[in-house]
Amino acid sequence: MIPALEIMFGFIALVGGVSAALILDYYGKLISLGILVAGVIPFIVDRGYLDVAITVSLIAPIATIFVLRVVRRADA
Amino acid sequence: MIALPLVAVVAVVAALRATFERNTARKLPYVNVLNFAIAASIVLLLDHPLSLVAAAAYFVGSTLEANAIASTYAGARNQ
Amino acid sequence: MEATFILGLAILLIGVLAVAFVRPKTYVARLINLEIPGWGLLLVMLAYDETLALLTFIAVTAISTFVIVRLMEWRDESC
Amino acid sequence: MILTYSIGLFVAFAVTGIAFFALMRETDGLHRLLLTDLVEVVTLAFIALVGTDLAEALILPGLVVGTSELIALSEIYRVKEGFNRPPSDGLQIEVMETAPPILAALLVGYGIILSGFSGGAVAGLGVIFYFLSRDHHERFEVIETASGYSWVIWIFAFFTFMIFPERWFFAVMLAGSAILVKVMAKMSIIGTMRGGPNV
Repeated sequence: MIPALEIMFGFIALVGGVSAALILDYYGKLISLGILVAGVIPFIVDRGYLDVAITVSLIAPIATIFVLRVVRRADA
Repeated sequence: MIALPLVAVVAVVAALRATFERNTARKLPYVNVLNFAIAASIVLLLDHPLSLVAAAAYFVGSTLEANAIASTYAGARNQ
Repeated sequence: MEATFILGLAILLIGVLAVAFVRPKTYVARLINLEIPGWGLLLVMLAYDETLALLTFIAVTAISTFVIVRLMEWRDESC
Repeated sequence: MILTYSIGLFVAFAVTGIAFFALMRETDGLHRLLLTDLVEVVTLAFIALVGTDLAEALILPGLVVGTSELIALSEIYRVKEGFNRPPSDGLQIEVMETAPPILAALLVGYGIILSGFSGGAVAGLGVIFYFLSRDHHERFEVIETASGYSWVIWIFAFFTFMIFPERWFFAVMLAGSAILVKVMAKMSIIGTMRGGPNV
Protein backbone atom coordinates (compact mmCIF):
# COMPACT_ATOMS: atom_id res chain seq x y z
CA MET A 1 0.00 0.00 0.00
CA ILE A 2 1.36 3.39 -0.94
CA PRO A 3 1.96 5.86 1.91
CA ALA A 4 -0.83 8.22 0.86
CA LEU A 5 -3.39 5.44 1.24
CA GLU A 6 -1.94 4.43 4.61
CA ILE A 7 -2.30 8.02 5.77
CA MET A 8 -5.89 8.20 4.55
CA PHE A 9 -7.10 4.96 6.11
CA GLY A 10 -5.13 5.63 9.28
CA PHE A 11 -6.76 9.04 9.43
CA ILE A 12 -10.21 7.42 9.20
CA ALA A 13 -9.31 5.04 12.04
CA LEU A 14 -7.94 7.88 14.19
CA VAL A 15 -11.01 10.05 13.56
CA GLY A 16 -13.24 7.13 14.55
CA GLY A 17 -11.26 6.41 17.72
CA VAL A 18 -11.06 10.03 18.89
CA SER A 19 -14.72 10.73 18.20
CA ALA A 20 -15.77 7.48 19.92
CA ALA A 21 -13.86 8.72 22.96
CA LEU A 22 -15.24 12.26 22.89
CA ILE A 23 -18.88 11.94 21.79
CA LEU A 24 -21.27 11.77 24.74
CA ASP A 25 -24.28 10.18 23.04
CA TYR A 26 -24.28 6.36 23.16
CA TYR A 27 -25.57 5.88 19.63
CA GLY A 28 -22.98 8.33 18.35
CA LYS A 29 -20.28 6.37 20.17
CA LEU A 30 -21.38 3.14 18.48
CA ILE A 31 -21.41 4.80 15.04
CA SER A 32 -17.88 6.11 15.69
CA LEU A 33 -16.78 2.58 16.58
CA GLY A 34 -18.09 1.54 13.16
CA ILE A 35 -15.92 4.23 11.57
CA LEU A 36 -12.90 2.95 13.55
CA VAL A 37 -13.49 -0.59 12.27
CA ALA A 38 -13.84 0.76 8.73
CA GLY A 39 -10.40 2.33 9.05
CA VAL A 40 -8.80 -0.81 10.50
CA ILE A 41 -10.11 -3.31 7.92
CA PRO A 42 -7.97 -2.09 4.93
CA PHE A 43 -4.78 -2.58 6.98
CA ILE A 44 -5.76 -6.20 7.66
CA VAL A 45 -6.55 -6.76 3.98
CA ASP A 46 -3.34 -5.10 2.86
CA ARG A 47 -1.24 -7.58 4.83
CA GLY A 48 -3.04 -10.43 3.07
CA TYR A 49 -5.05 -11.85 5.93
CA LEU A 50 -8.37 -12.11 4.12
CA ASP A 51 -9.70 -14.79 6.49
CA VAL A 52 -9.02 -12.51 9.44
CA ALA A 53 -10.76 -9.66 7.63
CA ILE A 54 -13.85 -11.83 7.03
CA THR A 55 -13.98 -12.93 10.67
CA VAL A 56 -13.42 -9.43 12.04
CA SER A 57 -16.09 -7.90 9.85
CA LEU A 58 -18.57 -10.57 10.96
CA ILE A 59 -17.75 -10.32 14.68
CA ALA A 60 -17.73 -6.51 14.97
CA PRO A 61 -21.50 -6.10 14.35
CA ILE A 62 -22.24 -8.90 16.79
CA ALA A 63 -20.38 -7.05 19.54
CA THR A 64 -22.27 -3.86 18.62
CA ILE A 65 -25.60 -5.69 18.86
CA PHE A 66 -24.61 -6.99 22.31
CA VAL A 67 -23.88 -3.45 23.46
CA LEU A 68 -27.14 -2.17 21.94
CA ARG A 69 -29.10 -4.30 24.40
CA VAL A 70 -27.69 -2.26 27.28
CA VAL A 71 -27.86 1.06 25.43
CA ARG A 72 -31.57 0.64 24.79
CA ARG A 73 -32.20 0.04 28.49
CA ALA A 74 -30.03 2.96 29.58
CA ASP A 75 -31.58 5.25 27.01
CA ALA A 76 -35.22 4.42 27.66
CA MET B 1 -4.63 3.02 -10.64
CA ILE B 2 -6.69 6.17 -10.06
CA ALA B 3 -9.63 4.18 -8.69
CA LEU B 4 -8.14 3.29 -5.31
CA PRO B 5 -7.08 6.81 -4.23
CA LEU B 6 -10.43 8.13 -5.42
CA VAL B 7 -12.31 5.62 -3.28
CA ALA B 8 -10.06 6.44 -0.33
CA VAL B 9 -10.78 10.16 -0.71
CA VAL B 10 -14.51 9.40 -0.76
CA ALA B 11 -14.07 7.34 2.40
CA VAL B 12 -12.21 10.15 4.17
CA VAL B 13 -14.84 12.72 3.22
CA ALA B 14 -17.66 10.41 4.34
CA ALA B 15 -15.92 9.70 7.66
CA LEU B 16 -15.39 13.42 8.32
CA ARG B 17 -19.00 14.27 7.45
CA ALA B 18 -20.28 11.45 9.67
CA THR B 19 -18.08 12.57 12.55
CA PHE B 20 -18.95 16.26 12.46
CA GLU B 21 -22.67 15.78 11.91
CA ARG B 22 -24.56 16.80 15.03
CA ASN B 23 -27.77 14.86 14.49
CA THR B 24 -27.36 11.15 15.23
CA ALA B 25 -29.95 10.01 12.72
CA ARG B 26 -28.29 12.02 9.97
CA LYS B 27 -24.91 10.36 10.62
CA LEU B 28 -26.14 7.01 9.33
CA PRO B 29 -26.28 7.82 5.57
CA TYR B 30 -22.67 9.02 5.69
CA VAL B 31 -21.67 5.83 7.50
CA ASN B 32 -23.33 3.88 4.71
CA VAL B 33 -21.29 5.80 2.12
CA LEU B 34 -18.16 4.99 4.14
CA ASN B 35 -19.06 1.30 4.18
CA PHE B 36 -19.53 1.28 0.39
CA ALA B 37 -16.15 2.94 -0.08
CA ILE B 38 -14.33 0.54 2.26
CA ALA B 39 -15.92 -2.49 0.60
CA ALA B 40 -14.74 -1.17 -2.77
CA SER B 41 -11.23 -0.54 -1.48
CA ILE B 42 -11.00 -4.10 -0.11
CA VAL B 43 -11.53 -5.44 -3.62
CA LEU B 44 -9.15 -2.93 -5.18
CA LEU B 45 -6.37 -3.42 -2.61
CA LEU B 46 -5.75 -7.12 -3.05
CA ASP B 47 -6.11 -8.99 -6.33
CA HIS B 48 -7.29 -12.35 -5.05
CA PRO B 49 -10.50 -14.37 -5.53
CA LEU B 50 -11.18 -14.40 -1.81
CA SER B 51 -11.15 -10.61 -1.58
CA LEU B 52 -14.61 -10.58 -3.20
CA VAL B 53 -15.84 -12.77 -0.34
CA ALA B 54 -14.16 -10.48 2.18
CA ALA B 55 -15.79 -7.41 0.64
CA ALA B 56 -19.19 -9.14 0.70
CA ALA B 57 -18.70 -10.16 4.33
CA TYR B 58 -17.67 -6.65 5.32
CA PHE B 59 -20.61 -5.19 3.46
CA VAL B 60 -23.11 -7.56 5.08
CA GLY B 61 -21.65 -7.00 8.53
CA SER B 62 -21.49 -3.23 8.39
CA THR B 63 -24.97 -2.92 6.88
CA LEU B 64 -26.28 -5.14 9.65
CA GLU B 65 -24.59 -2.97 12.26
CA ALA B 66 -25.97 0.27 10.80
CA ASN B 67 -29.44 -1.26 10.53
CA ALA B 68 -29.37 -2.48 14.13
CA ILE B 69 -28.28 0.95 15.40
CA ALA B 70 -30.91 2.71 13.27
CA SER B 71 -33.82 0.54 14.31
CA THR B 72 -32.89 0.66 18.00
CA TYR B 73 -32.55 4.43 17.78
CA ALA B 74 -35.91 4.76 16.04
CA GLY B 75 -37.55 2.45 18.57
CA ALA B 76 -36.15 4.47 21.46
CA ARG B 77 -37.41 7.71 19.86
CA ASN B 78 -40.90 6.36 19.24
CA GLN B 79 -41.54 5.44 22.84
CA MET C 1 4.72 -2.60 9.16
CA GLU C 2 5.69 0.79 10.58
CA ALA C 3 2.41 2.53 9.81
CA THR C 4 0.31 -0.32 11.20
CA PHE C 5 2.40 -0.49 14.37
CA ILE C 6 2.34 3.25 15.07
CA LEU C 7 -1.37 3.53 14.30
CA GLY C 8 -2.02 0.62 16.67
CA LEU C 9 -0.05 2.28 19.47
CA ALA C 10 -1.87 5.58 18.93
CA ILE C 11 -5.30 3.94 19.05
CA LEU C 12 -4.25 1.92 22.11
CA LEU C 13 -3.23 5.14 23.88
CA ILE C 14 -6.43 6.96 22.89
CA GLY C 15 -8.55 4.01 23.99
CA VAL C 16 -6.88 3.60 27.37
CA LEU C 17 -7.20 7.33 28.07
CA ALA C 18 -10.84 7.15 27.01
CA VAL C 19 -11.56 4.23 29.35
CA ALA C 20 -9.60 5.60 32.30
CA PHE C 21 -11.04 9.13 32.20
CA VAL C 22 -14.47 8.32 30.83
CA ARG C 23 -17.09 11.02 30.29
CA PRO C 24 -20.02 10.72 31.13
CA LYS C 25 -19.01 8.39 33.95
CA THR C 26 -21.53 5.62 33.33
CA TYR C 27 -21.12 1.90 32.90
CA VAL C 28 -22.36 1.89 29.32
CA ALA C 29 -19.97 4.61 28.17
CA ARG C 30 -17.05 2.76 29.75
CA LEU C 31 -18.15 -0.50 28.13
CA ILE C 32 -18.29 1.12 24.69
CA ASN C 33 -14.93 2.82 25.20
CA LEU C 34 -13.44 -0.52 26.22
CA GLU C 35 -13.63 -1.65 22.59
CA ILE C 36 -11.26 1.07 21.35
CA PRO C 37 -8.00 -0.27 22.93
CA GLY C 38 -8.98 -3.72 21.66
CA TRP C 39 -8.73 -2.49 18.08
CA GLY C 40 -5.40 -0.84 18.85
CA LEU C 41 -4.02 -4.09 20.25
CA LEU C 42 -5.35 -5.85 17.14
CA LEU C 43 -3.26 -3.54 14.95
CA VAL C 44 -0.15 -4.14 17.09
CA MET C 45 -0.65 -7.89 16.80
CA LEU C 46 -1.21 -7.48 13.06
CA ALA C 47 2.13 -5.68 12.69
CA TYR C 48 3.88 -8.75 14.17
CA ASP C 49 1.83 -11.28 12.12
CA GLU C 50 0.28 -13.03 15.12
CA THR C 51 -2.74 -14.30 13.21
CA LEU C 52 -4.06 -16.96 15.54
CA ALA C 53 -3.74 -14.78 18.63
CA LEU C 54 -5.53 -12.00 16.76
CA LEU C 55 -8.50 -14.16 15.80
CA THR C 56 -8.85 -15.53 19.31
CA PHE C 57 -8.52 -12.06 20.79
CA ILE C 58 -11.36 -10.69 18.68
CA ALA C 59 -13.68 -13.56 19.57
CA VAL C 60 -12.79 -13.36 23.26
CA THR C 61 -13.33 -9.58 23.33
CA ALA C 62 -16.84 -10.02 21.96
CA ILE C 63 -17.54 -12.80 24.46
CA SER C 64 -16.35 -10.73 27.42
CA THR C 65 -18.47 -7.81 26.18
CA PHE C 66 -21.43 -10.15 26.27
CA VAL C 67 -20.60 -11.33 29.79
CA ILE C 68 -20.55 -7.73 31.06
CA VAL C 69 -23.73 -6.91 29.14
CA ARG C 70 -25.49 -9.81 30.81
CA LEU C 71 -24.28 -8.68 34.23
CA MET C 72 -25.63 -5.19 33.55
CA GLU C 73 -29.00 -6.61 32.50
CA TRP C 74 -29.27 -8.54 35.77
CA ARG C 75 -28.34 -5.36 37.58
CA ASP C 76 -30.95 -3.22 35.80
CA GLU C 77 -33.64 -5.79 36.46
CA SER C 78 -32.89 -6.11 40.16
CA CYS C 79 -32.37 -2.48 41.09
CA MET D 1 13.50 -2.51 14.51
CA ILE D 2 15.12 -1.85 17.90
CA LEU D 3 13.77 1.71 17.88
CA THR D 4 10.28 0.42 17.11
CA TYR D 5 10.46 -1.97 20.02
CA SER D 6 11.58 0.75 22.44
CA ILE D 7 8.81 3.10 21.36
CA GLY D 8 6.30 0.29 21.76
CA LEU D 9 7.64 -0.61 25.18
CA PHE D 10 7.47 3.02 26.29
CA VAL D 11 3.86 3.39 25.15
CA ALA D 12 2.97 0.09 26.78
CA PHE D 13 4.46 1.21 30.09
CA ALA D 14 2.66 4.57 29.93
CA VAL D 15 -0.64 2.89 29.11
CA THR D 16 -0.23 0.37 31.92
CA GLY D 17 0.47 3.21 34.34
CA ILE D 18 -2.70 5.02 33.27
CA ALA D 19 -4.79 1.85 33.56
CA PHE D 20 -3.53 0.97 37.05
CA PHE D 21 -3.90 4.61 38.16
CA ALA D 22 -7.55 4.55 37.11
CA LEU D 23 -8.03 1.19 38.83
CA MET D 24 -6.49 2.60 42.02
CA ARG D 25 -8.78 5.62 42.12
CA GLU D 26 -11.97 3.70 41.38
CA THR D 27 -14.17 2.46 44.20
CA ASP D 28 -17.36 1.26 42.51
CA GLY D 29 -17.56 -2.50 41.93
CA LEU D 30 -18.74 -2.71 38.35
CA HIS D 31 -16.41 0.07 37.24
CA ARG D 32 -13.55 -1.90 38.77
CA LEU D 33 -14.64 -4.98 36.84
CA LEU D 34 -14.57 -3.00 33.58
CA LEU D 35 -11.12 -1.64 34.44
CA THR D 36 -9.90 -5.18 35.12
CA ASP D 37 -10.85 -5.98 31.53
CA LEU D 38 -8.84 -2.93 30.42
CA VAL D 39 -5.79 -4.11 32.39
CA GLU D 40 -6.03 -7.47 30.61
CA VAL D 41 -5.89 -5.76 27.20
CA VAL D 42 -2.99 -3.55 28.26
CA THR D 43 -0.85 -6.35 29.63
CA LEU D 44 -1.47 -8.40 26.49
CA ALA D 45 0.15 -5.51 24.60
CA PHE D 46 3.44 -6.25 26.42
CA ILE D 47 3.33 -9.86 25.29
CA ALA D 48 2.37 -8.87 21.75
CA LEU D 49 5.49 -6.70 21.55
CA VAL D 50 7.70 -9.80 21.82
CA GLY D 51 6.57 -10.40 18.28
CA THR D 52 7.46 -14.01 17.51
CA ASP D 53 5.70 -17.35 17.75
CA LEU D 54 6.54 -17.20 21.44
CA ALA D 55 4.19 -14.22 21.78
CA GLU D 56 1.42 -16.17 20.10
CA ALA D 57 2.00 -19.10 22.42
CA LEU D 58 1.86 -16.77 25.43
CA ILE D 59 -1.19 -14.74 24.35
CA LEU D 60 -3.50 -17.74 23.91
CA PRO D 61 -3.28 -18.95 27.55
CA GLY D 62 -3.57 -15.33 28.68
CA LEU D 63 -6.82 -14.99 26.77
CA VAL D 64 -8.17 -18.26 28.22
CA VAL D 65 -7.34 -17.20 31.75
CA GLY D 66 -8.70 -13.70 31.17
CA THR D 67 -12.05 -14.96 29.91
CA SER D 68 -12.56 -17.44 32.72
CA GLU D 69 -11.47 -14.85 35.26
CA LEU D 70 -13.96 -12.31 33.91
CA ILE D 71 -16.81 -14.85 33.92
CA ALA D 72 -16.01 -15.92 37.48
CA LEU D 73 -15.68 -12.32 38.72
CA SER D 74 -18.97 -11.30 37.13
CA GLU D 75 -20.76 -14.25 38.76
CA ILE D 76 -19.20 -13.40 42.14
CA TYR D 77 -20.22 -9.77 41.75
CA ARG D 78 -23.77 -10.74 40.80
CA VAL D 79 -24.17 -13.02 43.81
CA LYS D 80 -22.52 -10.55 46.19
CA GLU D 81 -24.74 -7.66 45.17
CA GLY D 82 -27.82 -9.88 45.24
CA PHE D 83 -28.99 -9.43 41.65
CA ASN D 84 -31.32 -12.40 41.54
CA ARG D 85 -34.06 -11.37 39.15
CA PRO D 86 -33.41 -12.66 35.62
CA PRO D 87 -33.54 -10.11 32.79
CA SER D 88 -36.57 -10.11 30.52
CA ASP D 89 -36.53 -10.41 26.74
CA GLY D 90 -33.80 -8.69 24.80
CA LEU D 91 -33.62 -6.61 21.68
CA GLN D 92 -36.80 -6.50 19.60
CA ILE D 93 -35.56 -5.22 16.24
CA GLU D 94 -36.22 -6.68 12.84
CA VAL D 95 -32.53 -7.40 12.16
CA MET D 96 -32.53 -9.99 14.93
CA GLU D 97 -35.28 -11.96 13.16
CA THR D 98 -33.31 -13.05 10.11
CA ALA D 99 -29.62 -12.37 10.66
CA PRO D 100 -28.67 -14.71 13.56
CA PRO D 101 -29.01 -18.09 11.77
CA ILE D 102 -26.89 -16.96 8.81
CA LEU D 103 -24.21 -15.26 10.88
CA ALA D 104 -24.11 -18.11 13.39
CA ALA D 105 -23.79 -20.67 10.61
CA LEU D 106 -20.92 -18.73 9.01
CA LEU D 107 -19.08 -18.33 12.32
CA VAL D 108 -19.56 -21.96 13.36
CA GLY D 109 -18.40 -23.17 9.96
CA TYR D 110 -15.29 -21.04 10.08
CA GLY D 111 -14.65 -22.11 13.67
CA ILE D 112 -14.78 -25.76 12.66
CA ILE D 113 -12.19 -25.05 9.93
CA LEU D 114 -9.95 -23.27 12.46
CA SER D 115 -10.36 -25.89 15.24
CA GLY D 116 -8.56 -25.74 18.55
CA PHE D 117 -9.23 -22.99 21.08
CA SER D 118 -9.49 -20.22 18.46
CA GLY D 119 -12.10 -22.15 16.52
CA GLY D 120 -13.95 -22.92 19.72
CA ALA D 121 -14.10 -19.25 20.64
CA VAL D 122 -15.26 -18.19 17.17
CA ALA D 123 -17.85 -20.96 16.91
CA GLY D 124 -18.96 -20.39 20.49
CA LEU D 125 -19.57 -16.73 19.72
CA GLY D 126 -21.81 -17.77 16.84
CA VAL D 127 -23.74 -20.14 19.09
CA ILE D 128 -24.09 -17.43 21.79
CA PHE D 129 -25.47 -15.06 19.19
CA TYR D 130 -27.93 -17.70 17.99
CA PHE D 131 -29.15 -18.60 21.48
CA LEU D 132 -29.54 -14.92 22.29
CA SER D 133 -32.15 -14.41 19.63
CA ARG D 134 -34.16 -17.58 20.19
CA ASP D 135 -36.18 -19.12 22.93
CA HIS D 136 -34.19 -21.96 24.35
CA HIS D 137 -35.26 -24.67 26.74
CA GLU D 138 -33.98 -28.12 27.74
CA ARG D 139 -30.89 -28.02 25.55
CA PHE D 140 -28.44 -28.38 28.41
CA GLU D 141 -28.31 -32.16 28.42
CA VAL D 142 -27.23 -32.22 24.78
CA ILE D 143 -24.54 -29.59 25.33
CA GLU D 144 -23.20 -31.28 28.45
CA THR D 145 -23.19 -34.68 26.76
CA ALA D 146 -21.23 -33.32 23.80
CA SER D 147 -18.81 -31.67 26.19
CA GLY D 148 -18.30 -34.90 28.12
CA TYR D 149 -17.68 -36.94 24.97
CA SER D 150 -15.19 -34.37 23.73
CA TRP D 151 -13.33 -34.67 27.03
CA VAL D 152 -13.11 -38.45 26.49
CA ILE D 153 -11.82 -37.88 22.94
CA TRP D 154 -9.20 -35.48 24.27
CA ILE D 155 -7.94 -38.02 26.82
CA PHE D 156 -7.90 -40.67 24.07
CA ALA D 157 -5.80 -38.39 21.86
CA PHE D 158 -3.43 -37.82 24.75
CA PHE D 159 -2.92 -41.55 25.22
CA THR D 160 -2.42 -41.92 21.48
CA PHE D 161 0.45 -39.44 21.77
CA MET D 162 1.90 -41.51 24.61
CA ILE D 163 1.50 -45.02 23.25
CA PHE D 164 1.59 -44.63 19.45
CA PRO D 165 3.81 -41.60 18.78
CA GLU D 166 3.91 -42.43 15.06
CA ARG D 167 0.14 -41.71 14.81
CA TRP D 168 0.69 -38.10 15.90
CA PHE D 169 -1.34 -36.57 13.08
CA PHE D 170 -4.42 -38.58 14.01
CA ALA D 171 -3.97 -37.58 17.66
CA VAL D 172 -3.59 -33.90 16.78
CA MET D 173 -6.79 -34.01 14.74
CA LEU D 174 -8.66 -35.71 17.59
CA ALA D 175 -7.39 -33.30 20.21
CA GLY D 176 -8.12 -30.25 18.06
CA SER D 177 -11.69 -31.23 17.33
CA ALA D 178 -12.29 -32.24 20.95
CA ILE D 179 -11.05 -28.90 22.29
CA LEU D 180 -13.20 -27.16 19.67
CA VAL D 181 -16.36 -28.92 20.88
CA LYS D 182 -15.45 -28.40 24.52
CA VAL D 183 -14.79 -24.66 24.25
CA MET D 184 -17.83 -24.18 22.04
CA ALA D 185 -20.05 -25.97 24.56
CA LYS D 186 -18.76 -23.88 27.43
CA MET D 187 -19.15 -20.63 25.52
CA SER D 188 -22.66 -21.48 24.38
CA ILE D 189 -23.69 -22.08 27.98
CA ILE D 190 -22.87 -18.40 28.59
CA GLY D 191 -25.39 -17.51 25.91
CA THR D 192 -28.16 -19.50 27.57
CA MET D 193 -27.39 -18.24 31.08
CA ARG D 194 -30.23 -15.80 31.31
CA GLY D 195 -31.84 -17.23 34.38
CA GLY D 196 -34.42 -19.51 32.84
CA PRO D 197 -36.24 -22.20 34.80
CA ASN D 198 -33.57 -24.85 34.31
CA VAL D 199 -30.34 -22.96 35.00
